[in-house]
Formats: sequence, structure tokens, C-alpha cells
Amino acid sequence: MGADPLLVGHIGWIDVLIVVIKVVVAFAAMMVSVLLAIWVERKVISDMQNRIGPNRAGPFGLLQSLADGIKLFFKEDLIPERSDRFIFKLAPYLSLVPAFLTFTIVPIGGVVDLFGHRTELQVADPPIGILLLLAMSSISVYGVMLAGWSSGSKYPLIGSVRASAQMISYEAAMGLSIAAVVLVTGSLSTRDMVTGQLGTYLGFIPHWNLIRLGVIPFVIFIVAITAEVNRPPFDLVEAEQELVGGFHTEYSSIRFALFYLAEYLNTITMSAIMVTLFFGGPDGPDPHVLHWLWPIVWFLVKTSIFFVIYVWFRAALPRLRYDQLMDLGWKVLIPVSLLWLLVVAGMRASRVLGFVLLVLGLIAAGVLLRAIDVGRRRRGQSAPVLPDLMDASMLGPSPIPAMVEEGSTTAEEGDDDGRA
Amino acid sequence: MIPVSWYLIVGALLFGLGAFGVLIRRNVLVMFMSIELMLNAVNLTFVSYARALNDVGGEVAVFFVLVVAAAEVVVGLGIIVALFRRRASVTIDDIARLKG
Amino acid sequence: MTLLDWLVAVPVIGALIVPMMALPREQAWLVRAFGIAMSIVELGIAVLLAVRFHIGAPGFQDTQDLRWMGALGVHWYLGADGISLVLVIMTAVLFVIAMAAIKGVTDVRAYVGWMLLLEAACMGSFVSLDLLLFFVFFELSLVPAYFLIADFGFLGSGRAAIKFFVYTFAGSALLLVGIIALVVIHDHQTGNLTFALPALEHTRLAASTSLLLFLAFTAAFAVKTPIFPFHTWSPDTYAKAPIPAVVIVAGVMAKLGSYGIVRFDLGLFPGTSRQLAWLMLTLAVAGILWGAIVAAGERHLGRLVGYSSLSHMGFIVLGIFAFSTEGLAGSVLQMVNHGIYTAAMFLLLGMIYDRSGTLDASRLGGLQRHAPVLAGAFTVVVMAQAGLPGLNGFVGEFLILVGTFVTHRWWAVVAVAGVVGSAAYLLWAYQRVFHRAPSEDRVVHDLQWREVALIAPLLAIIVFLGVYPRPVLSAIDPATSAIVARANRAPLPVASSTPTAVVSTLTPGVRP
Amino acid sequence: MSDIELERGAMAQYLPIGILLIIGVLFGAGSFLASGLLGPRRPHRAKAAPYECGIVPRVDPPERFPVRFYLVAMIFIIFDIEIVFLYPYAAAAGSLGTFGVIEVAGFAVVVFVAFAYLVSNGALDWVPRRRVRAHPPEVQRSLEAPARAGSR
Amino acid sequence: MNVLLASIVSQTPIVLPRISYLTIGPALVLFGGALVVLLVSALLVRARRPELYRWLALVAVAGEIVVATAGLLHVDAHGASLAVAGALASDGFGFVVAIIVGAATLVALLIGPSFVQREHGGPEYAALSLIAASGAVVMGQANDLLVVFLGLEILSISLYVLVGFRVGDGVAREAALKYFLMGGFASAVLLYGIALIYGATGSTNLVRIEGFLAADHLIHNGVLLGGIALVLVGLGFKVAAAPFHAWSPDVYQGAPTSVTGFMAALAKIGAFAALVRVFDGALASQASLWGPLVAALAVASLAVGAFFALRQRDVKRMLAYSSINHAGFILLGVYAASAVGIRAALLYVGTYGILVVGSFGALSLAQWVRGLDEGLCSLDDLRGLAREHPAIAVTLAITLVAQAGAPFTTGFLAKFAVVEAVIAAGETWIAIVAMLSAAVAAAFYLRVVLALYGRDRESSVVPAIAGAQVEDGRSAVTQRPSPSERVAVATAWGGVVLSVGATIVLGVVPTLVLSLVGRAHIL
Repeated sequence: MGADPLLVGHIGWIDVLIVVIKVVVAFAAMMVSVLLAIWVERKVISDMQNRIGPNRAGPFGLLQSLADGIKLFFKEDLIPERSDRFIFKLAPYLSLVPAFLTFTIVPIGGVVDLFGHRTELQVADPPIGILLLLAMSSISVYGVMLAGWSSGSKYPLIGSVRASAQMISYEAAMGLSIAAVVLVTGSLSTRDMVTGQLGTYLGFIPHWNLIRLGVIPFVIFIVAITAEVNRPPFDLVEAEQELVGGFHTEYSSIRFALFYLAEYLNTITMSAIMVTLFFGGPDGPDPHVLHWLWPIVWFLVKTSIFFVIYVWFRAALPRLRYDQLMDLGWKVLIPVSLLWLLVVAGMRASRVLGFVLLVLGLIAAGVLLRAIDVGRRRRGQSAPVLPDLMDASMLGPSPIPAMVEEGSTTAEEGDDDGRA
Repeated sequence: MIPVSWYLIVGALLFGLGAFGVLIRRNVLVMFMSIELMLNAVNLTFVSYARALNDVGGEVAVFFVLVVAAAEVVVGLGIIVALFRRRASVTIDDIARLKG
Repeated sequence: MTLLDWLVAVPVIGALIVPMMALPREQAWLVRAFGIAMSIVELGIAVLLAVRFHIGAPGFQDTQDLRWMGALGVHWYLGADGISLVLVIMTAVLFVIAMAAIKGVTDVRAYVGWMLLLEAACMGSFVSLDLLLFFVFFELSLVPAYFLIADFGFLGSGRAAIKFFVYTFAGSALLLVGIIALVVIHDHQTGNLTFALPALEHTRLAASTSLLLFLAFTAAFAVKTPIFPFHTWSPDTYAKAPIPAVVIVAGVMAKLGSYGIVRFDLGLFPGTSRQLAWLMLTLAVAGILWGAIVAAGERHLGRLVGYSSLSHMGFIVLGIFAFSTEGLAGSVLQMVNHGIYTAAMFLLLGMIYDRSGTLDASRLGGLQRHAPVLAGAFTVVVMAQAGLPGLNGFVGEFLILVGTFVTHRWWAVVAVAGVVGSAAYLLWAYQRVFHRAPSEDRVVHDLQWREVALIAPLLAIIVFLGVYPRPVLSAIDPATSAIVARANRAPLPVASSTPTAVVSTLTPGVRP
Repeated sequence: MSDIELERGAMAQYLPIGILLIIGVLFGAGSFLASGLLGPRRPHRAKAAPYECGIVPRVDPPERFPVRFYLVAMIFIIFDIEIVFLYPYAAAAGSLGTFGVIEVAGFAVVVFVAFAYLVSNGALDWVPRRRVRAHPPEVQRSLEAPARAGSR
Repeated sequence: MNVLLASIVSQTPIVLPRISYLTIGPALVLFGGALVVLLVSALLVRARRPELYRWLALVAVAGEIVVATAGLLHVDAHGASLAVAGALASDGFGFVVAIIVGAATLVALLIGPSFVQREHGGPEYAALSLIAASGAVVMGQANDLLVVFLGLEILSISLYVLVGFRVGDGVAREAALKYFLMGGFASAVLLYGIALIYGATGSTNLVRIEGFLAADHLIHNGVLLGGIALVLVGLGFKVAAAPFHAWSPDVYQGAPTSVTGFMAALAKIGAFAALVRVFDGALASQASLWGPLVAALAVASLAVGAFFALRQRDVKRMLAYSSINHAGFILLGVYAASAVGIRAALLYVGTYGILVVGSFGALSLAQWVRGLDEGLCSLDDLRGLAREHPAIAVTLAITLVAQAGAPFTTGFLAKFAVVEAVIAAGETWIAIVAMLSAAVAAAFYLRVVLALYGRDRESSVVPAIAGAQVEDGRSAVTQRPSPSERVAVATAWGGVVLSVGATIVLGVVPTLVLSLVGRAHIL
């Protein structure tokens, strides 16, 4: 069970001071890392695309992001006339704050002594640790959804609908793959997850969850969080060709900047979470000098690698089509992660049970494939129960609900209503 | 420390608010949300009692209530959507074909 | 199986067979013939029962006692004494006639089926010694009666049928409560959960409890009989129901009520019955007079007979609550008599209706000219009703009045006015129907042989019982004497000191 | 040590999160404030209009989410609930042993069957359908309208 | 890790509950059946196979009855016990309820899919019926307020959807919405009551609550009283007891006819089983607190059910009020709070359940031959049915008359048992009210019967359009029904006949059903 020893028992002012210091440092680090991250992304992508990228502000264009941010302060803040003003203003907070808070549970280093108090090098270590991640990612769905809805404009609305559908779809897969980690850890605390990964197999293979869980949860997780933070190739939310800017089309000035900030914060945080869950967090070779520093170094290195991988994804992979995206989430990731979770659980109880479950799981997979096939064939025969998400008719002229509008297609009527 | 009874009172108030909402509001979705509010008020009450009684049973109850609430949400939304595919209104007064 | 079992079973079997007789329309008469055959078999059983009956022996004969609903203490407990016997025979006779009187019915199967079921219910009621079994039969009789009235009656019979059903059902509701309450008390006292009448007669009851139970029982019987303020369903029903059905409703089913009073009110609550005799007598007299008065002003013959029935049933109640041997014997005899002559009356009304298409006395008239036999038969029946010596009505009414005069003089005196009144309105009605100049110049057939065959047995019985009522009287005498003796022996209940007698007797510590 | 103090100890773990929450909110508010002070304010109708790539919007934007979204949301809830139950199990899997695995597998079977049912009904298909319009809906409505009216 | 925190989380070994598979067997079989139905449908390209799903479901129900009977025999032999960590009670009552639920579901499955799924043909009806039945079974076996709640929700949520099966011009969906809103409200109220009882007694386990109340004399505990009242209100909503009945006429009227019977049966069986368990079991020592409340509900239901029904023109609406009246009767059994009362309530609810399914089944048949869908059904729709379809008319009439309490049917037996229990409890006046209400109720059953056999031209003004509709419908039906349709209707007939047969046979020879409910002892 996680708990920062600093905050156990009597809490004096010095403890509070330490906490404040940790928080402020973390906050500053996040802001700086975002600036750097944007710069890295732009640079790496431009290198991959044979461009130069930002090179004016500061050395190698390092301050470009800061310049962009400052510029946005001086832009006019527009609020569309048809918007719901309160929610329009609220939405950026719902995006930004969860992005900050998620980072708190990431273990950055080991346990250190500060002013004579032992504390963990992570902002907070609540016993339910990883649930905070799930909670925050759920809240950030609201940020996206409400931003699009409150704009009172069609592109943001479609963007937000897509975004929230996508995010909740992948949240399930993400949750299931995290559950596998929880299963082997026996705790929800991120610190416990990290300590559980210490050690090696055979003296050289790290005892990381990546290996303990058999890679599959990691693959699922990385795909899921890529979709979760709307990074390419899953960035249909803001697919410029179709939706302009997606859910934040109507946002300008600093409000837009905050969404942007939240997105990068999330990307960085998710990289860090991935390191925590599957790559031992701050775990790494310890040369026995500067004992406290090495974990931090390892952590930063691993996180940076994953961030670059994201950038690489963006540069290398084409965007998915919406139906491919949803199919991937629902018909592949969720069943596979569920199956794998059961197999891991079975294996931990007894080898035999694990294999039995694996076989059963393969049978289930067969059943599911058949069901998918059946679904596809039935579509040839009759129309689906409900209308399409991508259907342009939801942009119809009437103020009545889109679902009524949807009913105008004969096939649906015939299936559901028109059989009198 | 805030005494447990305060939580109970808040729970009761929320429950009353929800019940009131179901009874007087005419928008189906609002009624629906009021029911959810009632369920969550119950959750609060359960947790408060669990705390006061130092018994984990009340907290476990919340799990079940959450599940049930979720199932209700699903079915309720399904019904509402199905109904309003034919009607543009979400007001209960417009849904009055059934009467004696 | 005893004869009594067969008595109930035969019509039930018939009622089950009838629906299966899906015959083409031309052969529908087969169904009717089957119905008549079944009812004749039934009559045979009744006669056999009478033959094997030990006249003069006290108590119930030919008893049968089987567990039915074991856990609830309900038994299939049948038995007959003289009172049951005469009523059973009367019932059997009337059903044969009613069955034969079916005419112009589209769905013969349903009609015959319901009739047979009704016969089973009536027979069952008369021979049940288990209170719940009695109640079940008593209730069951409503269902076929309802269908007979509603489906085959005159215009508006549906409403009348519902009225009939609901009124009587409401009365029986109280009866059921009363029965159960009595059984529960008995169970508490003896630990023996039983609905058997002989056992329950020995239940000790507090005065107030007894009073309430008496009222509950009487409510059901009063509606069915009908007794004065509970009679409002009967004129409607009599006017709307189909003739054969009303023969049964008025002839037999009304007797279920008065039979119930004799058997259960007097049997279970003798003291309370005696204590409340004044009330019942008053109601009876009120019924006699009210029936006579309204009947005198009634133009619809069906309703008229309904009110006259109220009046005559008043006599029966009067005799019952006179608490004299003559009175009770007269009442039981009068039950038979009333059954017979009311049935005859309605048959004749049916024949009149067939001829003139109406029962409105103001639109009838002068039938005597074309139909002297009909008029003659009508005369006999009217005279029997009016209590002319030599006909059966006289014997009963005379015994009742004598019996009542001995014990409750003033009620008897007032009731005599009813006799006079009934003679008056009946003759008046007769005059209007048969003697006046015919309103329309229409050729009316006299009775055909079939109609004669229907009415003749009844007339024979009317005359026979008027001249020689001894067989009936000797059959019922042991039973009536025992009942009267027991009632007069029973102490008048004294109000107990605790006002909550009901609750306390009912529940020794069940609920605070 | 009494339970109340233990509880406080556990709650104290959330102190940093609370502080960061405050900082985050303040940062957002401060940014808005700064932007409000620094940015220009030159309102114009065209700026306040919904963005439509320069075209003047002629129709009102839809107010509600399409049905499909609710469907996704509903299905998601089912899985979310499954996860809600899986986490306590996962955290306590060690002490639940084989029994726990079997129970969870049973639970998973239920969810799986529901899932297979959904999939086979095309509830999770997003490919745009080809529109087969046998006859215009108006015609169909008018055909069935009298029957409906007459049924009462 | 810190020592202190280690003690907080206190890795106490989790005691694994012993699962008595016989106890959860009935629910498990039903639920498993539902899964099989869904899975089979998922694997078939042509999903419209109503008969296949129906028979799969019937097999499951038959299995459930067998398992429940085995459980009952086991309890007879080895005595009652608690199962699954005290959440369920393995006692006679639970298994008897399971058998009753199975019987009602069996009949409903024979009838329902023939009409509701005639065109849709998917697995939903069968699966939802099974799930609903499993909920009712769980309610009957629950030994924990939370399990009661869960069972109730499993039952209710399935019923919401079943009610919403499409008929007519959206009336079913409207009914489903109303049912859902009121049902959700009731659930929340019930749950709050459970929370308060939990707060007052420290447990949601019924046996433990009983023990707590027996040991501690908390007489005037407002929280407990509030909890009891709210639980009563919540369950009162579910059983449609007045004054919480407002939803039921609308829902009965709008729901597909054959679903209505199933809903009426299962909701009542489940909710009354729970009422008996909670009130006559756990809260028996507090009878002075809840007795008056239950009595008031019962009397109100009796009166409202009987009198309001008289004014209705729609048969289904009328039957809804009649079910309120029935609820009043069953509440009386609960009120009696004795072994006799429990048996009576169970007898009533069981026989009523089977009867009402048959009733609505017969009504469905009537609507079907009249070419109407399963929506509204006015008296005029039935007028004169006896001439055209005497068999249906007779069946319907028998079920109605049985509901009125005619002798030699279970309807009478049940009323008799309840009234006996009430009188034995010393509440003669309530018994009188009950019986009088039954008499009033008889009037409206007979009105329907009258319409069936309606020669009463004075009130049979058939609107021209409706008449045309009837003509249409008849031609539609007589136009050579397809073989599958013939099979469906024959099966529905089977269900109706089964129900009516059970009503009469058990009414004449009640030994079987009496011995069954006689075993229904609460742990």
C-alpha cells in the first residue's frame, strides 16, 4: 500500500513545507518539460521531413515554444455568440487540471531524506495511486466534450463527439491493461508498482512488468494511451482536413494555449506512466555514486525515449479512419486485454489454470471472430440498429435531436419503427 | 474533524433534492438525473455509516449501488433515446398517450 | 362414493361432457336431450336418496367425510337431513323442468353446461356439512348463474347479472370472513382446525363475537334470500334473466339463503338468533309488506313476481325466527312450495311472453279468451301463491303464521296483512293479463303439449302438497324439531365484561 | 493507534494533490486574467459567428449528440463497470487464489457473451452504410398512417 | 514500507466464502440459459429464430425448476442454512419462490415470444425473461438487504426493457419510460431505506439484523423507523400498492400484452418474497412499528384497486387496478406476520402469478385474432369475441372469474388463505374490507366477461374505423397463417391452457400447492 512516509503520522510545518516545495518544483518541471517537448517534437519532425524547424528564438530555436505562448497572451479572446459561455470558459480547466494532477502519482526517483525527513521522490503517493490516473483521464473527457459542445458550432461538436467516443473506448482497454499490472503488484500504489519491478531474472533481464506480463499489456497500453491523449495516428479529434481544429476550433488566445498545454502535459505524463507501469520507473543500474540521482536519470531517460517514440509515431504513421480506430479499440484491444488479464491471473494461481484459461480464451476468440463475421454479414441483410456517428445528416437544419433526424433514412425506420 | 452526522444530513438533503426533482420536474432527462442524484445520496449515506460503524459493509454496498446505477443509466438512456426518436420533446407532459 | 357424492358429481360430469359435444346446428337438440337426461338421472338419484332415507331418524344421513385441503382443515364433508332432502328433491325437479324449458337459445351447449354446473353447485350447497365446502358451492352457484343471466337474458341482462353477482358476492364476502373467524376461534379453543358444522356448533362464543358472526353469516343469506333491505337486485334479475334461469334463481337459489339461515344461523348461533329474532322478524314483516305494496304498483310481471317473491320469502324468514316447531317446519315446507309455485309462475310468464312478446301488464290483456288452459294454470299458480287452502301455499303460510303467533304475536298479526295484500295484487295482475279486453287483436295459441308437459308436474305438486303435505313434514320434522329445541335451549348470550371481546377471543397473544 | 488517526494519515497523502490542484487552477485563472489584460478587444459580428471556413452559417448547429454516441457510451459503461470490479480483485488476487480466478473468469464470461452479442448485432460497426432507399419515407409514413390511426 | 501503514492495510487473510452451488443453482441456471441464448444468437447469421430461443429458454427454466426442487428436497432432508457468506438463505421459502418463479416464467415463455417477438424474432425476449426470472429468484433467496436490492434491480431492469418492446404507436416505449422513471425512483427510495436500516442496526444481513433487534431494545429509533418506512415505500412502489400505484395503470396499458402478464407476475412474486423476508423475517420483532403501515397500504390498495377499476374502459388498465387490488390481498398476508400469513401470501402470489400470465396470454390471443397488436385494448375490442372465437373467450373468462375469486380455482383458494391468516391475526375488520373489495372487484371482471359475450347492443357502439380495422385484421389472420406463425400460436395456446389448467386443477385439488407453500419456512 502506497504512502509517502513524510505524510504518515504527525505532520509538522516542515512537512508541509517539503510538500509545497515538491509541488512547486514538479509544477515548474512540467511547464519546462512541455516547452522542451514541443521544441523536441517540432525539431524531430522537421528533421524527419527534411526541414529545419524552429531556429529563431533562442539557441536552436529552444525558446520558440515560449515565444508562441507569450504571443498567445496578446491575442484577442473570442467567445462565439452561440456558445454556452459558462461551460465554454470551464472546459479548459477540465482539460488542464487533470493533466497536472495525473503527474503527481509518477515516481520520479527513490526515497530521499530532505531536512531530516524521509520522503519519496514523487509528488504524492496515495494508496489508490493508479486510480487517480483513471479518474483524471475520465475528467479530461469532460473537458474535451464540453469544449466542443459549448462552442455552438458544428466542427467542434463533431470533434468532441468523436473525441469522447474515442477516449472512452480506449479507456476501457487502458483500464484492463493497467489491471494486469495491478494484478502482479497486488496494490494500486504506483510506488508499489515500481518497487515490485526491482530485481532481475538470471541477473541481467530486468524484472520489469513488460516481461513479467508478457509484453501484450504493454502493447495494448501504449496504443490505448496514444488514442487517449489524441496523439497521431489517433488524432481524428482534430483531423484538420475534416474538422478544422476539432473540439477547440472556436477557442482562441490563451484558452487555446491551455488546451495545447494540456495535450503535451498528457503526452509527457503518459510516457512517464508507461515507464512506471512497465519499465520499472526509476529502476536501473546504480553505479553507487550520487545514490539519489541515478533513479531520476533513468526515469528521465526512459520517459524521453517514449516521448520521442510518440513523435516518431506522428511522423511515421498515417492517421486511421474513424471506423478502423473504433474497431481496433473495441474488437481487438478490449477482448485481448481482458483475455490476457485472465491468463495472467490464472498463471499466478497455477500454471494449469493459466493454460486452461488460455485455451478457453482462444476458443472465446474464435467465438468472437465468428460474431464479428456474423455482424458483418447481417449488415448486408439489414441495417444496423442505430444510425452512424459519422453521418452528416446530424448537421441537419432542425433543432430537434439528431437522433430524430437520423430516422429519416428508410432502412432504420424499417428495422425499428416502420414495420406496422 | 467533521462529525459523521453532517455527512448524513447532506446525504438526506441530496436525497430529498433528488426526490423532489423526480416529482416536480417535467423534463425526462432531468428526472433521470434526479434519480441518479438520489442514488448517489444513498452512497454518501452508506459511506458515512460505514465510517461511523467502522464496518466495511457500507463501502462495499456503494460498489453494488454504482453498478446498479450504471445499468439503470444504460437502460434508461436506451429507453429515452428509443422514445425520442419518434418525438422531439423531452417533456413528460407530452408523453401522455396512456391515461384512463 | 355415497349417493350424495353422486348427487354432486353427476351434473359436474355432465357439465364437462357438454362442451365436448361439438355438433352441427341441426343436431343441437342432442345437447338439450343430454341435459334433460342428466337432470333426470339427477332426479333419480334424489329420489333414491329419499327412498333410502330413514324418516324420523335424527341427525345427518348418508354422510361422507374426506380430507380435501388437508393443511387448511377443509373436508369434503357431505350429509343430508330431512331439510336437505326435501330441498334436494325440489331442486332436482326444478332442474329437470328448467332444462326442458330451454327454448330459442343459440348456444345450447353453453346453456346446458352452465345449467348442469349450477345444479351441481345448488346440490352441493344443500348437502355440505363443511362450512367452507358450503361456501364454495354457495359461491360457485354465482358463476353459472351469472353466465345464464348475462348471456341468455333479455335486453339489459348484462347489467342485471353484474348487479346480481356483485350483491350476492359482497354478502358472501362477509360470510367467508365469518366462517373463517368462527373456525379460528374454534381452533384456538380446541386446537382442532376444522370447518365441520357439527364440531363448530360446540364453539363457545362471547356475546359480541357471536353477534358479529351472526350478522356476517346473515348478510350473505339475506342478500341471497332476499330479505327486505337487501333485495334490490332481485326484481331486476327476475325481469331480465331468461325464463329457465330465473326458474332456478328464484326457485332454487333463493332457497340457498333461507336454507343457510336455518342450517347455519340457527345451528351455530342459536342464542344470538333468538336474541336478534325481533330484528329478523321485523325485517321479514317489512319485506312482506313492502313486497306486497310495490308488487301492487308494478306493471312488469317479472318485477311483480320478484317483489311478490320478496314478500313470500319474508314469510319464510318469519317462520324461521319464530322459534316454534310449527313455524320452522312451515318455513321449510314453504321453501319447497315457493320453489315450486315460483317456478311455475315464471314458466307461465315465459309462455305469455312467447305469445305476446311482452311482460308489461298494461300491454297484455284478454288472454283468457284464446288460451283458457293457460289461464287455468295461471289461476292455480296464483291461488297457490295467494295461499288458497287446498293448494300448497296455504299449508306453509298457515304453519308459519300459527307458529309465529304462538311466540311473536304482533309480528304475525301484521304479517297477515301481507297475505291479504298478496291475494290482492296477484288477482289484480291476473285480471289485467287475462280478463281485460285484448289490447291487440291477435290470435294467441293455447298451451301446446310441450308446455303442458312442463307445467303439469308442477301443478300436480302444488295440489298434492296442498292436500297432503305429510310426506314433506314428516321428513323434515326431526330436523326442525331438533333445531328449534336446541335454539330454545341455548342460553341467551350475555354481554361479556370486556368490550374488545372479538379481538381477545380471537387472538390470545398473537398481536399486542 | 486509533482508527481516526490512521484515517487522517491516509488522507494526508492527498495533500500534495490538493496543493497542485490549487496551483493548477490558479495558473489557469491567472493566464486568463493576463490574457484579458494584455489581449486586444475588438469585437465584430463575424468573429463571434461559428467558424464555417468563411462561409456564413445558415443553419443552426445541432444541439445534441447523435444516437450513436449514446450507444458507445452505454457499451462503455458496461465495460467500465467490469473494470470497477476487476480492480479490487486484481489488488487482492494474491489472497483469493484459484477461487478468485474462477469467479473472475465467470464474470468475464458474462461480459464476453454480452460483448459477442453486441458485436454480432453490429452495434460496434462504424463503417458508413450504403444508403438503400427503397421508397421515400414520406410515402411509407402515409401508407402506414391510417392503419395506426385506425388501430385505436 | 512503513510498519504503521502495513498495519493499516492489515493484510488479514480474506476468508473465502463457501459457495453452495445448490443454493445459487436456480439463479445460475436461469442466467446461464440467458447467456446461452445470447451466445447462440451471436453465432447465427440469420438471427430471427424465435422458436429456437424460446425452446432454449424453456429448457433453462425447466432445469431451474428441477434444481430448485432438488434444493427444496435437500432443505427438507438437511435443514435450512445460510449460504455464500450469509448473503443467501438456503431455506424452504427461497426454493419455493424459485419454483413459483420458474413456473410463471415457463408459462410466460410459452406465450410471450409468440406475439411480442413475432416479427422481431431476436433472442432478446427469451434472454431478458430468463434474467428477470433470475432476479426474482435471487430476491426470494436473499438474506441480505443489498442482495434484495440487487435481485430487485436485475428483475426490474430486465422488465423495463421487456415493457419497451415495440407495439402500437410508441405506447410501449412510453410505458417503459414511465416504468423506468418510477421504478428507478422506487429503487432509490428502497436503497435509502436500506442505508438507514444499515445505519441503525450496523448490518444489512437479515439474520444479523434480526439478532441485533432481538438483543438491543432500540424501541424508538427514528432512523430505524425511517428505514423501515422507506423500504416499505420502495417495495410498495414495486408491487404497485396504493398510494404508490400511479405508474402501474399506464405501464400495464402500454406494455405489450403478453409482457404485461409476465411483468405483473414476476414483479409481484419477487417483491413480495422480499417483503416477507424483510418484514416477517428480519423485522418481525418490530411488527408494532410497521404493522400499521402495512395495514394502511393494504387497505388503500384494496380500495383503490377495486373502485378505480370500475371506471376504466381499457381492459389492460382495468387489470392493472385489479392487480393493485391483488397486491392489497397479498399485503394482508405479509401483515399477518405469522407462519400462516407467510404461507398465505406465498400461496396468493404464486397462484396469482401463474394465473395472471395466463390471463394476459388469453388477452394476447384475443388481440391477435382480432388483428390488433399488443398495445391498448379497449372493452370494445373484445366485444362479441365469444361468438367468433369461443375457445379464447372461455379461457379469458375463466381466468377473469378466477381472479375474482370464484371457487374451485386457485383464485378462491388464495383469497381464502389470506383472509384466514388475517382473521387468525385478529384483524377481522380488515378481512371484511378485503372481501368487500373483492366483491366490488368482481364487478369489473364481469364487465369484461360481459363484453366477451356481449349481446348487449345498447352499449356496444363500435366506431366505424375500429370495425374496419377488425375486418382488416381478421382477413390478415385468416389469410393462411404461415407455418411458423401457426406453431407460435399453438405454443401460446399451450401456455394459456397450462395456466388455466393449473388454476383449476390446483383450485380443486390444492394439496400439491399447499404442501409446497407449507415447506416455505424462513430461516
